[in-house]
Amino acid sequence: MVAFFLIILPLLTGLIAFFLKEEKVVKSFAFLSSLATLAVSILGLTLMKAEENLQFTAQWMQPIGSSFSLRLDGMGQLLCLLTAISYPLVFLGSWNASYKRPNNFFALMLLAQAGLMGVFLATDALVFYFFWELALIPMYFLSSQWGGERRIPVTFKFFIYTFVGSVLMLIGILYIQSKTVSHSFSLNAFYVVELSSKAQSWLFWLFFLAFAIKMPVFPFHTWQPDTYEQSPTPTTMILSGVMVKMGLLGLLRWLLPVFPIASYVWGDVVMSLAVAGIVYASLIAIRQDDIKRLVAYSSIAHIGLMCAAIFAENKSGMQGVMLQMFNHGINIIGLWIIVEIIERRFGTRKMSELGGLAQKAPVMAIFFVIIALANIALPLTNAFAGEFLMFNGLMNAKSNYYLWFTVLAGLGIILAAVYTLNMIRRIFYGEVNELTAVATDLKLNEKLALGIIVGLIFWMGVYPQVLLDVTDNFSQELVNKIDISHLFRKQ
Amino acid sequence: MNITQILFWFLSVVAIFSALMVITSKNPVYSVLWLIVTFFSISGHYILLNAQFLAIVNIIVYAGAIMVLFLFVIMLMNLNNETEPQKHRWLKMAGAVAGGCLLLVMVAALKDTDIKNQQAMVNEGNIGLIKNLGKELFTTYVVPFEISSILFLSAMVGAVVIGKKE
Amino acid sequence: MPINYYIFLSIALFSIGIVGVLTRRNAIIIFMCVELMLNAVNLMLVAFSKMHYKAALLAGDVNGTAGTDGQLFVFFIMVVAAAEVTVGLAIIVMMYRNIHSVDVNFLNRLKH
Amino acid sequence: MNALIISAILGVVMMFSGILLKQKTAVRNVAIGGIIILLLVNILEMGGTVFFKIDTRGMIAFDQFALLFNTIVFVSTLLYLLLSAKEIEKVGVNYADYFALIFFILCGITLVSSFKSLLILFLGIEIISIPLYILTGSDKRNLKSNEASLKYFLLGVFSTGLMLMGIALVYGARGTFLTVPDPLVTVVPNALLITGMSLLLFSMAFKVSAAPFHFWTPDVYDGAPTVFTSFMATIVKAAVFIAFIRLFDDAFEGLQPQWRLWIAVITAITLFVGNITAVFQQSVKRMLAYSSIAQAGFMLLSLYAMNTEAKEGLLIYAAAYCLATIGIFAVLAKMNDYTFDGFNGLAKREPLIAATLTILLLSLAGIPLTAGFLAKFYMLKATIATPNSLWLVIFAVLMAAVSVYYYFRVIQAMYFKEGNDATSTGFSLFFKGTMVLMASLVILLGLFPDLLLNWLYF
Amino acid sequence: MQNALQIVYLIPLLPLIGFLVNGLGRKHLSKSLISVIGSGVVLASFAMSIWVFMQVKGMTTPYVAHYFDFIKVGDLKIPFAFQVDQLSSLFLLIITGVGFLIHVYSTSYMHKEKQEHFGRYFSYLNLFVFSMLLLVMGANYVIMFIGWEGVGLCSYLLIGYWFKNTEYNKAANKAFIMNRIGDLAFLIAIFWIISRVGNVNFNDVFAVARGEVDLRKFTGTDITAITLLLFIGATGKSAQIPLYTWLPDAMAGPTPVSALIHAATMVTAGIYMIARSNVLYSMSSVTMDIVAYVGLATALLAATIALKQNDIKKVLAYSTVSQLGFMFLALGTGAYVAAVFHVMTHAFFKALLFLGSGSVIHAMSGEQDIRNMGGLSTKMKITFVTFLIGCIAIAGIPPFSGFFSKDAILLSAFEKSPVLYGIALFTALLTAFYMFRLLFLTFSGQFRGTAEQKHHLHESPVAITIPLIVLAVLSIIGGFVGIPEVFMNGGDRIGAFLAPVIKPQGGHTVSHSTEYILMGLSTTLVIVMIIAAWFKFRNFQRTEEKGLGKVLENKWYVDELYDKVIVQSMHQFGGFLKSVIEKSVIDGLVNGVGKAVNYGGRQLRLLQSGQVGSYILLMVLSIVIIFALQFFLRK
Repeated sequence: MVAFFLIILPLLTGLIAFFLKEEKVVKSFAFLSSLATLAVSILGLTLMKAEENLQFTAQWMQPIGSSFSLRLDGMGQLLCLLTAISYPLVFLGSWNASYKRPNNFFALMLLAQAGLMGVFLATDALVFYFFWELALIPMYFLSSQWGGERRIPVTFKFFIYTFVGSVLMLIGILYIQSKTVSHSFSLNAFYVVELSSKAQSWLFWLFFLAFAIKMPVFPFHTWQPDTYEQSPTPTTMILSGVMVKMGLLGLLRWLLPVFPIASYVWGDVVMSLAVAGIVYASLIAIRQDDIKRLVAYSSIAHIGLMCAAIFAENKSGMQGVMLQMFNHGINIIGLWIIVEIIERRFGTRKMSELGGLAQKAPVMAIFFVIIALANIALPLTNAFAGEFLMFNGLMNAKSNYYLWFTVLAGLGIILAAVYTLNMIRRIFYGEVNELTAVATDLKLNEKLALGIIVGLIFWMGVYPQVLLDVTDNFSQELVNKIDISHLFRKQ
Repeated sequence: MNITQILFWFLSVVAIFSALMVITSKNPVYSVLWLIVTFFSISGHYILLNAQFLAIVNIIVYAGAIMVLFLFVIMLMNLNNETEPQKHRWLKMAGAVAGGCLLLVMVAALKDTDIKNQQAMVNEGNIGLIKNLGKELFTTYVVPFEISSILFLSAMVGAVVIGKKE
Repeated sequence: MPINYYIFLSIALFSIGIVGVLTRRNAIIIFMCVELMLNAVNLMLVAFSKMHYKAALLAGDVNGTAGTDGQLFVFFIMVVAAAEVTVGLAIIVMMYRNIHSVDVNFLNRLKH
Repeated sequence: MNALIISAILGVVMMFSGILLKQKTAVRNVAIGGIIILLLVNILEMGGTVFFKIDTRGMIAFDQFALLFNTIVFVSTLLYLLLSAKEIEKVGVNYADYFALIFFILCGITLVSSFKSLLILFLGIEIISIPLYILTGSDKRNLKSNEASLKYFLLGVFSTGLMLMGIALVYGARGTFLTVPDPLVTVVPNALLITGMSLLLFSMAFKVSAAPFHFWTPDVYDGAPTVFTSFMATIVKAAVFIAFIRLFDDAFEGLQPQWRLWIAVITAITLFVGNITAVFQQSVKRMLAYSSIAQAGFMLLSLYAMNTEAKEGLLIYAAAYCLATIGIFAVLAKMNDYTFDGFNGLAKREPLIAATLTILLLSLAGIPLTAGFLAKFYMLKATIATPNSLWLVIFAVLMAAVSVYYYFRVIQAMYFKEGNDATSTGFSLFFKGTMVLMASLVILLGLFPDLLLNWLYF
Repeated sequence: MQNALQIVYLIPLLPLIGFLVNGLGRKHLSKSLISVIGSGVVLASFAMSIWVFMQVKGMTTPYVAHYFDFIKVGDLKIPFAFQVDQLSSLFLLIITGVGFLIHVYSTSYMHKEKQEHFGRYFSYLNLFVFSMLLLVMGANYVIMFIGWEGVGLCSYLLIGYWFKNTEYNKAANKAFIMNRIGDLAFLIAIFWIISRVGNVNFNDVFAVARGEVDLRKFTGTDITAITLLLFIGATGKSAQIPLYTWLPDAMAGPTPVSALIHAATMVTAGIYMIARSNVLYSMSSVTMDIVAYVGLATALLAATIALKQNDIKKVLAYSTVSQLGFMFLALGTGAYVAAVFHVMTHAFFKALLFLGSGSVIHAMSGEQDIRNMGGLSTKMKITFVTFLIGCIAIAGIPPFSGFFSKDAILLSAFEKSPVLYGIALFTALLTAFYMFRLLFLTFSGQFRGTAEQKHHLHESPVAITIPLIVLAVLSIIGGFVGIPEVFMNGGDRIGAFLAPVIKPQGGHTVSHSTEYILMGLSTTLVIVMIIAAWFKFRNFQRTEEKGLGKVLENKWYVDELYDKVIVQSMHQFGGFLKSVIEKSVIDGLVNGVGKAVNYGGRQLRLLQSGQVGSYILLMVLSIVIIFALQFFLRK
C-alpha cells in the first residue's frame, strides 16, 4: 500500500493543484502534499516495513502480459526517500520565488514527482516505461514555460534526445518480452529470460543508450548543461537531484541483472566512457563562469563516477553508489538553492560579477562552503563514505584496467577541489563590488531548508550506516544476480 | 490461318493503331474519334469471343454515351490543336520510356505463365448471352447490382453539387 | 485462340493508355487514356472468362456458368466508368470555368 | 448488413432533407441523429440482431472485426459531426448534399470493411472515392479546392485502372473474384497472380497514401476544405487500411514471401518521406497532411506483421488516429491562420482547448498514457515478433522521434510563444465539451485498450 | 587505573565542543569568553594527554577504543576507533601543549580583530586541534585520513582567514589543492591495502605485513606501491618535493597559525604517518631510499632558498621545509625515532621562532620585510633573547635541543653513506647561516624602518611573551630526552619509550670515536658559519641581487615552472575542451542530426512539384522498378 500511496498522492494532489489559482494557496498546498509524501515514505522505512505493505499489484493490460505492479525494495526505499525529501526542500528553498500561472507550475512539479516515484517503484517493464515518460513530460513543460532566454530550443533538444533514448529502450523491452517464456513484462520474467550473448550485446546498448542519455554519461551529456542553465531553478533541482537517478536506477535494476554477460563484456567500454567523462567534465567546469553551468558539469563528473562504480560490479561499489545517489541529490539541491537565491538577489549567475558576499551574507557563505565541501567529498560530510566505497569498488573491479580507472577517476577529486574552491573564492571572498554591496543575508525559510540539508550532510557523513543498512540486501542480491563466474567455470 | 485468326489479328492491329493515334493526335477531337474506333475494335473482339451482350453494351454505353459526352465537353470548350501547348520534350520522352518499360516488364513477367498454353474459347460458348448474364446478374450478383445503384446515386449528387451554378 | 495473345494485346493497350496519361497535358485526353486502360482491362477479363469457361468444359461440367462472373465484372466496370465520367467531366468543367484551361500544368498552386 | 443498408437510406434521407428542411441546424441535427441510429444498429448487429437477412453469396461477411471497425468509424464520425458540422455548412450552399455524400461514403466504408469479393472491394472503393472527389472540390470558388479535386480525380482514376488490371490478372489466375477461394481451386503462385497482387498492392498503397504513391495526399489534403480533409484523412484512410489488411490477409496470405519484402520497403519509404517532409512545413494543415502519411507508414507495419496483434493494433491505431486527428482538424478549422504562428499564445486565451489539443498531439506523437502510444506499441510489438525485422522497428521508432519534432512545434507555439488574440474565432461551450470528451477518450483508450479489444472476442 | 584510557575520546571531543561553541556563539560571546573557552578546552585536553601519557608508559600493546562502525559493507568493516600508544601519546602532548601555548598567544595577537572574526578564528583553531588529534589517535588509516583531510581544511580556512584579500585566498586554495594531490595517493594506498588485507586497522595491516596472518599476504610490489603512495601523501602534507610550494605561501595566515599548523604540528603529520607505518616501510628498501633522497633534496633546496628571502616569515617557512626534509632523511635512513625526536624539538624551537617573528611583526605594526628592521634587540629584550635561543637551537649547538635531534639524524645518514652525511651537514650549516642572517638583520645594526614604525616599537604584552619564554625553555631542555648513548648509557629515553611501536634496530655501527669526531666537526663548522653571518650582516645595506642570488631570491622559479607547466596548460586544455570539443564536436554532432533532418525535409519537399504528370511518372517508375526487382532479381 505504501508503494501505491507514494505514487497516487502526488498524482492526485498534482491534478487538484491545477485548479488552485491563488499563488499562496497552491504553494502551501503543494508543500503540504510533499510533506505528506515524505511522511508516507518514512513510514515505509520504519513502521510499515512488512513486505505486503511494500508491494502493490493490480490487473492491467492482462492480454499483452503486463500488470501494474510496484515494489519498494532497498534501492526503491532510498530513492523514494530522496524524492520525498527533496520536494519539501525545493519548495521551501524557493518559497520567495514567484511564477506566473503558479497553479500549473506546482501541479506539474507534483506530477513529475509521481512519475519519478513510479520509475523508482515499477517492477513491470511497461509500467516502468510509462512512468519514465510521465516524469519527462512535466519536466519538459516546466523547463520551457518558466525557463530562461533560450529555453524553447534547449529544453526541446533535451526532450527529443531523451525521447530517442527511451523509444530505443522500448524496442529492447518489447524484444525481451517476446522472448520471455510467459510473454510477460514483469521484472522477474526479465531476470530469468534466456538470451544469446549476441542478443544481449545489442539489447545492452539499446537500454544503455536510454540510461546514458538520462544520467548523462559522456558523450551523451550535451543537453544537460544547457537545460540546467535554462530551466527554472526548482526544476533544475529536481532534474539534477532526483531525475538523473532514473538513469542510474535503470542501470542497476533493468540493465545489469538482465544482461549480466553483456554488462561484463562491455563493462570496460562503459567505465572508460564514464571515467573520461569525469576528467572531461571537471576540466570544463574549471573554465566556467556561470555558476549553474559549473554545477551542471560537476554533476556530470559525479554521475560519471557513479556509473563507473556500478560497472565495477562488486558490493562495495554498489553500496557506494546507493549512498552517493542519495547524498549527491541532497548536496546538489543545497547548491541550487543558494544559486537560486544569488540569481534572484543579484540577477546574475556570472562569478565574475559577484564577490565578497561572505562579508554581507556570512550565513549564506557558511552554508555554501559546507555544502560545497560536502560536494567534493570531504571526510565527515555525507559524500565521503559514498565516494570512498565507490573508489574502493573501482579498485577491486574485475576489469584489467582497474588501477587506471581508479587513478583517472581520482583526478576528478583534485579537479573538483580546484573548481569548487575557485567558485567559493570568486563568489564569497574578496572585496565587495557595487552589485554585492547591497546584499542581504538568508531569509528564514532559506535558512530552514539549508539547515536541514546541512544537518543531513553531517548525519550521513558521520553515520552513513543508516542508509547502507537500507540497501544492504538489495546490493547483495544484485551482486549475486550479476555474478557470471559460474559461466566461466563451465568452460 | 482460319478466318477467326485473321479477324483477331486485324482487330488487334486496328485497336493498337487507333489507341496510338488517340495519344498522338494533336487535336482532342481526333483523339476522341480514334478512341471510338478503338472501342469498336474491342467490341469486335467481344463478338469474336462470343460475348455479344458486352459488345453491344460497349458500343452503346462507351462509344455511344460516354464518348459523346466527351465530345460535347471538348466542343463546349472548343479546344483544338493550338489550344494544347506541348509538354517539355524530355518529360514526354520520360513518359513514353516509362510506359514502354512497364509494357516490357509486364510482358516479360507474363510471357511464360503456366496458363500460357490455355485457350480462350472463341465464337462459341453461350455464357456471354444476355440470358445467362441476366440470370446471374439478378440472382448471384443482385447485391452488387443494388450497391452500384448507390454508386450512381452518389455520382449524381456529386455532379449536381459540382455542376450547379451558385 | 491462345490466352497469351489476349493478355499481351490488353497489356499493350493498357500501357498505351498509361503512356498517354504521362505524355498529354490536356485533362480530358488524360481522362480518355484512363478510359482506354479500363477497356484494356475489360478485354482481358472477357478473355479470361472464356478461358475459365473452356477449362470448366474440359473439366466436364456442361452448361456450367464458369466465367460468367468475369463478364459481369466488365459490366460493373462500365457502370463505374460511366459514374466516373459524369463526375470527372463535371470537375473538369468546373475547373475550366475558373481558369479557362484544362491544362494540368496550370495545376500548380498546391506544391511542396 | 444493418449499417450498410441504413447508411444508404440515410444518404437518400439527407438528400431530401435539404429540400424539405429550411434551417441548417435542422439538417445538421438530422445528420447527427442519423449517425447515432447508424451506430446503434451496428452495435445491435454486434449483439447479434440483424434486421436484414440477405444472402450475399459469400461476397460480404460482417464478422466481429468488421463490425467493431464500423463502430469505431461511426463513433469517430459522430464526434466529427459534433465538432465540425457547423463548418460543413460554411463550405457551400448545398450543405445537405455534403451530408448525403458523407453517408454514402460511410456506406462504402461498411463495404470495404467487410468485403469477401474483389468486386465488392472495387465497388466500395469507388463509392468512397467518387464522393470524395466531389467533397474535395466542393469549395467551388476556391481555385485550390478545384485544383485539388481535379488532381485527386485524375490520380484516383489512374489508380483505379491499376487496381482493375490487378483484379483482372488475379481473376485470370484464380477464376474467381472471391478473396477466399474454395480450397478446390488450387492456387500456385504463378506470375499472373503475383503481378495482379502487386498491382493491387500498388493501388491500395495509393489509396492509403503510402510512398511512393503518396504524392496526391499533401496537395489534396491541403486544397480540400479543412472539414473534409479531416474526414478523408482520418476515417476514410482508416477504412481503406482495413480493406488493405483484409485483402492481403484473405486473398494473398499464401503469397506472403512475395509481398512482405515490398511492404517493408514501402513502409520504410513512407515513414521516411512522411516524417522528414513534415519537418519543414510552415502550414499546420500541410504538416498534418504529411503526418497522415507518416501515420500511414506506421499502420503499414500491421500489414507487414499480419498477425493477431497486428490486427488488434490496427483497430486501436485507427481509433487513436481518428480521434486525435479529427480533434486537431476541428480546432484548425476554427483558426484564421493555418501557419504554426497562428497557434501562438493559444494557451493563454483558450487554456482548455490548448490542453485538449496538447493531449491529442501527444497521442499522435505516441507519448505514453495516450491511445497513440498504445497503437504504436501494438504495431512495434507485432513487428518485433516477426523474424529479422529489427531494422524496420528501429527505423520506425527513430522516425517516431522525428515526428515528435513537428507535433511539438504546435505545442510550443500554443504554450511558450506570445501571440495576438485575433488568430482564432471563439469556441462554443459545446465544442469545448466535445474536445474534452475526445481527450478523455484518448487517455482512457491509452490506459485500458481492453475496453475496445474485448469486443472482438465476445 | 585504566579509566584515563576509557575516556580518551574526551581529548578530541573537547576541542570539538570548543569549536561548536565558539563557532555558533561567535556573535554573542565576548572576546574574553571566547579566548577562555578556546584555550581552556585545549588546556583540558592537554591535561588529559599528560594523564594518558602517564598510563601509556608501561604498555606493551597499543590500547584500541572501538566506538562504532563507520562503514560496514560486506566483510569490509571500517570502525570508528581510537588507538593510543607511545607514539600517538607523544604527539598528543606536542599538539595539545604547543597548541595551548599558541592559543594563549593568539588571545593577545588577534585582539584587534572584530569580535565575530575573533570567534571564527578560535573556532577554526579548535577545529584544527580536533582534526589533528583525530589524525594521530585514529586506529586505522581511514580515521587517520579523516583527520588528515580535516587539518587540510583547517589550514585552508586559516590561511584564507582574511578572506577579503584575494591573494590570501589563492594561497589557501593552493594549499588545499596541493594537499589533495597527496591525499589522492593516500586514498589509493588505502584501497590497495583493503584489496590485500580486507580492512585498514593498523594492527591487522601490520600483522599481515609481518606475516603473522598466514592466509593473506603482501607481495613485494604491494609493499613498495603502498609505501610509495603513502609517501606521496606525506609529501603533500609535509611539504616535500614536489609538493612543497604551498607552505611558503601559507604564511598568508596569521602568524600563530603559521606557528601551530605550518611549523609545529600539521606539517609533521607526514612524518607521523610514516613512523606509524614503519613496519611497512622497513620492508621496502626502494621506498626507504626514495624517502631519504627526496627528504635530503628538499632540505637542501629549501635551505638555499631561505638564504635569500627577505620576508621574515618566508625565511622561517623555508627553514621549516628544510627541517622537514631532515626528518624525512631520518625516516629514509630508518632512524624513525630520530625523526620523531626532531619533530618534537622542531615543534618547540620553530614554534618559538614563529611566535617571536609574530611578536616582531606585531611590534613593527605589520611590517614583515627584514630589510626594514634591525636593531630591535634593544627595544624588545624578551623577544630577542627567546629568538636567539631558538636560532641556536635550530642551528644545533649543544646542549640545545636542536643539536641532539639533528645529530641523531646526521649520524644515521652517515651510517647509510658518507655522501648523504656530507650533503646533510652542508645543509645544516646553511641552516645556521640563514637563521643567523635573519637574527642579525632583525635585531642588530641600525633600525631601517619608517619613523612612525620606530615610534611604535615596543615589547609585546605578557600573553605573547609568556609562551615565548615557555617555548624557549623547552627548546633548551627539550633535547635531553634523547641524549646519545656515547654520552650517557640509556640516555636515549625517547627511543626506549617508543620501543613498543618502533622496533629499535640494533646498536650503532659507527665507533664512538667517529661519532665524537662528527659531532665536533658539525658543531665547530656551525659556529664558524654563525660568525661568518655576523660579519656579513652585522651592518646591512640592501643591494640588488644578481646571478645565483636572484635565482635563489625567486625560489629557483619553481612556482613559475609549476604555473606554466601544470596550471596554465590545464587551463588551456580545459578551454579547448569547452570551446572546441564540447561546442563543435560533440554538440555539433548532436545538432548535426537535427540539421540533417531539416535539410532533408527541405530537399524532399521539392519532389512534391505539384505537377500531376510528374506524380504519375514517379509512380509508374517505382512500379517498373519494383516489378523489375521482383521478377529479375528473384530469379
